[in-house]
Amino acid sequence: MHIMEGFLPSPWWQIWWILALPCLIYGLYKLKKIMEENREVLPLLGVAGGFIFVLSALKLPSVTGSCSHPTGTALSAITFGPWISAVLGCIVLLFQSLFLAHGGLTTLGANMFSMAIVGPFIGYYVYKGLDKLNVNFFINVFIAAFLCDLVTYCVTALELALAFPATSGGLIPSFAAFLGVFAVTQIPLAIIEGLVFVVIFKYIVIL
Amino acid sequence: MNYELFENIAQTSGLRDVHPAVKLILGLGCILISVSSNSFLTPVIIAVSISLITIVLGKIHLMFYLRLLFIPLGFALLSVLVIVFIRNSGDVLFSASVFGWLTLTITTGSVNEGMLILSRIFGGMCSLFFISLSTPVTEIFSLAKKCRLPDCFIELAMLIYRYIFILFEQAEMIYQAQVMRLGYMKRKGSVESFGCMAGSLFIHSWESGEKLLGAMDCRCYNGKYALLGEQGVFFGPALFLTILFLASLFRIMILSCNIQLFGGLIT
Amino acid sequence: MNCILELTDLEYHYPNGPKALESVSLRLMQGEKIALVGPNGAGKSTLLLMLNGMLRPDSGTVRFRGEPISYSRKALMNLRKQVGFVFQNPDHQIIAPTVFQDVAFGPVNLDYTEEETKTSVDEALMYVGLTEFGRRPPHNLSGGEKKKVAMAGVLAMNPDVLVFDEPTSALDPDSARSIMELLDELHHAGKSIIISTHDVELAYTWADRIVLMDQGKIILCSKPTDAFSDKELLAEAKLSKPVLVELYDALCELGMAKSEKIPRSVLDIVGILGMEHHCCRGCKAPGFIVLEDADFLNEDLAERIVHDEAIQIIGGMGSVAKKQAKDYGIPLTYTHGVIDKCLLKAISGQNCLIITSGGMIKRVLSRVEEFNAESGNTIEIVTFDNYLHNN
Amino acid sequence: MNCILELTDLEYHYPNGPKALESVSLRLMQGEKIALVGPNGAGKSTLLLMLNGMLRPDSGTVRFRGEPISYSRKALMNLRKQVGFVFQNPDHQIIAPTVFQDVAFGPVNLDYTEEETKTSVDEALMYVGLTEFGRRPPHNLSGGEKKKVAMAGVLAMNPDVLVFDEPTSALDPDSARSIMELLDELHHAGKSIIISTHDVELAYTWADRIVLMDQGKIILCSKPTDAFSDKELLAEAKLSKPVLVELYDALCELGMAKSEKIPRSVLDIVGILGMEHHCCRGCKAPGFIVLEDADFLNEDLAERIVHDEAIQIIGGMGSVAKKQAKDYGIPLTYTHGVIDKCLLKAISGQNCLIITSGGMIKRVLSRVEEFNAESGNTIEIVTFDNYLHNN
Repeated sequence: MHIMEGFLPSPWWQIWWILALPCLIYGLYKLKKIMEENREVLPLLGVAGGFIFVLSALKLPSVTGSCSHPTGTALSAITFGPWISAVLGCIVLLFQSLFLAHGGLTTLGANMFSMAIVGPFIGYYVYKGLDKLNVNFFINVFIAAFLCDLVTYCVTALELALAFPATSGGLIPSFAAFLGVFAVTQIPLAIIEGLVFVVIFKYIVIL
Repeated sequence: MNYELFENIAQTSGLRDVHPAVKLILGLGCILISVSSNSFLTPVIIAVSISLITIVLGKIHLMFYLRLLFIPLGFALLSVLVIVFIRNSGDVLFSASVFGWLTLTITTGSVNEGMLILSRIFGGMCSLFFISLSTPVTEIFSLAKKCRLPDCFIELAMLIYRYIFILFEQAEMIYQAQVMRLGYMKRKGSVESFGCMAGSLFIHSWESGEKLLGAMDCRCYNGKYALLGEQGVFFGPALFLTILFLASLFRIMILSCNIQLFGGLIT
Repeated sequence: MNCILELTDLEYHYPNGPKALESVSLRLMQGEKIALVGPNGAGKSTLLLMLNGMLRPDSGTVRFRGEPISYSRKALMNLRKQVGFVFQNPDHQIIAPTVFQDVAFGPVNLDYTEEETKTSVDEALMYVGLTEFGRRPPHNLSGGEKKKVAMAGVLAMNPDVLVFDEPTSALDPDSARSIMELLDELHHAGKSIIISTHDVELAYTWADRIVLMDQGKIILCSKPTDAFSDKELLAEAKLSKPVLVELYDALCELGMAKSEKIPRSVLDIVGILGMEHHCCRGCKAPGFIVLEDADFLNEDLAERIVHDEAIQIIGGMGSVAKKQAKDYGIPLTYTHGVIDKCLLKAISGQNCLIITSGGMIKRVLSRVEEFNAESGNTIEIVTFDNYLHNN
Repeated sequence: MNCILELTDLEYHYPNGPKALESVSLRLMQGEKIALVGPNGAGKSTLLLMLNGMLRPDSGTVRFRGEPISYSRKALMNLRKQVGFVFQNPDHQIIAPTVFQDVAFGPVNLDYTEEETKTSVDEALMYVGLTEFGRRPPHNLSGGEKKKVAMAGVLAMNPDVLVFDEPTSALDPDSARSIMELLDELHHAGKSIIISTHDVELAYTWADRIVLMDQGKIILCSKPTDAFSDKELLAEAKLSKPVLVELYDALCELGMAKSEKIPRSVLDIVGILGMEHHCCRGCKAPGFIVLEDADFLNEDLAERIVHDEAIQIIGGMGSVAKKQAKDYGIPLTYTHGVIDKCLLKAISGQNCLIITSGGMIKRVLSRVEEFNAESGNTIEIVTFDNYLHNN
């Protein structure tokens, strides 16, 4: 779920940019270090980024309405770790806003924070944690991808609620309202994304 | 599937030869004024004027552009609806009780705010469309390089850019092949089909990545990538007009900051 | 003959693109082989995608068995079951992790029972000669094998019309030949086939009708010999003449050939030159051609074939014949272009045996008859039974 | 002639795979054109990847200009600058978001200055005829254009040896022809070229030497006419004879041709048949061929060429000649296979003009001389200056 251009008023869009930037910069620092050790990683990251974009640009079956599509970031989180995912996610989000009008430039900070930072972090650590607990690989992938999506959606709702708290009751009712309105599309979407990733990983494992 | 990436249109835009910096200043300037505006008036003016620039100067089909405006509609309407119901202030215009426990109220203040947000979204989106439809990302790369963004960031972005198009074509082919063999016809199995496509695409991508590495090596890859090609000509009058345009919008924004649908200020 | 697919005045342009098709009209008859020929970007693939409703024309109608296509979900499903489409690049079509699963994709979507699915997949795999490949993952098959899997995937739905986009592109000559033979066999089994290609030589020898395309328009639709002798049209479509036509033209210009019949094969050229120079006919006693139905082949007959010294050349046509020959240990001299090659050998005095089956037997008879009539030769065809009696 | 690349007893197998190369030895001479021919999976690509050190053989040595390759990073970089490799699929090779950036990739990594980079990129783009494409993104180019960009990317590094993996695969005939002409031009400019292909006809007419490969082994390495007349070897490599060779064999078998020289073009066949039947020589007065150096072309000459009624056919060879002809408004009858086509026209009594430049002038002279000697014709070549004087 992307926040559209123009939706977040000042100072909120600036705040999210300021929160997202350090993560991006640290990600870039990490990326640079990895590339110095092993330059072969660049082409693979490039292709992975392309893959995430394309995946997110394809409309999922059976979810109608709105611009709902998989975030795809779970994939990079599991394979490359959360910091690199922040960089990849940032580039992909930028291209999404420019090529598909999904998201925007002022709201890029907020979208980055939810989709390229918090989501992948949760996905990654859940995946690592469950992996340690010897949970079945595919169930693990499902949960990680599902949570990655779900958390992204919750954070987005929170971002919206912070910018527009309810006149009566403040943050909580507003958060609930945004959460509820988008639940119709986002929860099925998260489940489907989880399933899709299971199929993808099944495919990869078989080959 | 039939996706139309804006990039392809930008490559043939009527504004292709204007220096990308001018276009970015115009687009970003409009976005910022739009977001900062306190009245719905300025964003609406921006939406209309920048759309005209995109359509007339950029030579974009009118019908195509109108269809684009539907993209933000779903998100915008839902979110604005929430705002209209939860941000009450001023006189009550409408109130109804649903399910017995939930009372939905609309007030002049909330309508004003909803209007404002909606207009900002359209002002912002139209400005974003302007950038997307007139400035190829290939030129933004050059600009980014001049702005001293880190090399590894730009290089990665360029590679992703290239692969977006390659993989898109493949995804489209695979999807078509599945449809021809009656995939996606029923809900049951659609997710499976989609997963299969994504998985197969992933394998393709991975192989491409490995081949790419070889191709780069074949051409003496030494850790260097970015190099600027020719740029659009820097056109002084265009910059002047842009700044004039932005300045007048800024003026309008300040003058119109108190204009609301139902009078009254947003606090 | 019935008209299976009929396109009338199709116009199409891709969103924000230039026109891809311009007033295109075409009829595909039951049991016909059509080749669309033209340079890249001529609109060949776009036209093919119209045939099974993947693209919807801006204007004009597509009729299937006389009925205009309705683009409802259900109608499309029915249409696509009957008009099978094989992609240029099998990598885009084959996506399941095993060959069996991939071929079963269509049948499963058609709600076949497990039993039916298995039968149709097995049949399709047998047809393309990959019976033992069912459990293998497709990604380490060769290019030709992948193409065959892609074909099997479509055949498993048992369509009436087969559409092939560049069936031989990127294949080595051997794989390309075996794909083209499969197409021939499917044709003999009664399917209507339409292919797109930019291989002029291939289209020239294979198709019943050639459709020349350029810049979204059909610039010619006629018999191969007519299509490829029009120099201006070929230049317009940026194609070159098939080598044999070029040679023939050069010979005509020099006064070395006069026959009205444009050659379609090496055999035809030899015939033309022979007629002209009165050298081929009569200077050697021609051999004869023995015809054997592969379905009646047995060990005893095979034994006799192998040891018969009067027969120098053995050709096998079709997958059944080749399989039989292999099983009974009959060494095949030719496995492709069999009729023409045997005729060539026959006129130079050698005796040939052709093993084939089904509809292809008729094909042999008619081709030999036609050749005799045209070239003035008298190559005899005898069935194997008669041959055995006479010896 | 110097030996540029020499492979001795190469053995290679992919990790976990079967043997891909088995005792492969091959020498590539300065200025030679070699074609590797064989079915898919014969090891052609593997062999090519050895040439610039992309793969390292399990055993055996690769020598470049007499020195064994060292696989250090720096040595490899130096090698790859001199041995340019063009991939089969340009999508795998084109990396950057614009044509200019992509072609500049090699030069930039070779630490050329910005000035040098720009010059070499411009030159390379001019060479392939894509000067105005610099700012375009590669994804909306056609297949042939992409291939040319990939070539330009390699040419910008100015290598001595060019390696092409399947240069014409998946291209339509027109694009394939223009790629092959580029190869010819590069060859005339002194580059050594090695290509892999499974297009028998292409290899037959283009190469100086044919290397037949099958199952990782080189099974034959000889002149095209020898390579493609060995029936058993061809069958082993699952290839078929080129059409012209097949025709020639049939004619020989029927006693209609006896010449010892196996034909490589339609012209050769016509020559052979003409010799045999004493019909082509003498029955018409042959025309002549006028040769004009494209570098000396000017408006005045162009004017005279266009209006000269004695010249019926005009052919242009090479990118310079074609560009000049276009600039001066000279209509070209032939733009490919020019010499042979003009010779064919000349023996049937028409006069031709060939516009070309550089090393290709010599090519025309030697080909005509060779043809005259072989066929007994007496086609005259005059330079344009002489032609003007005589008229």
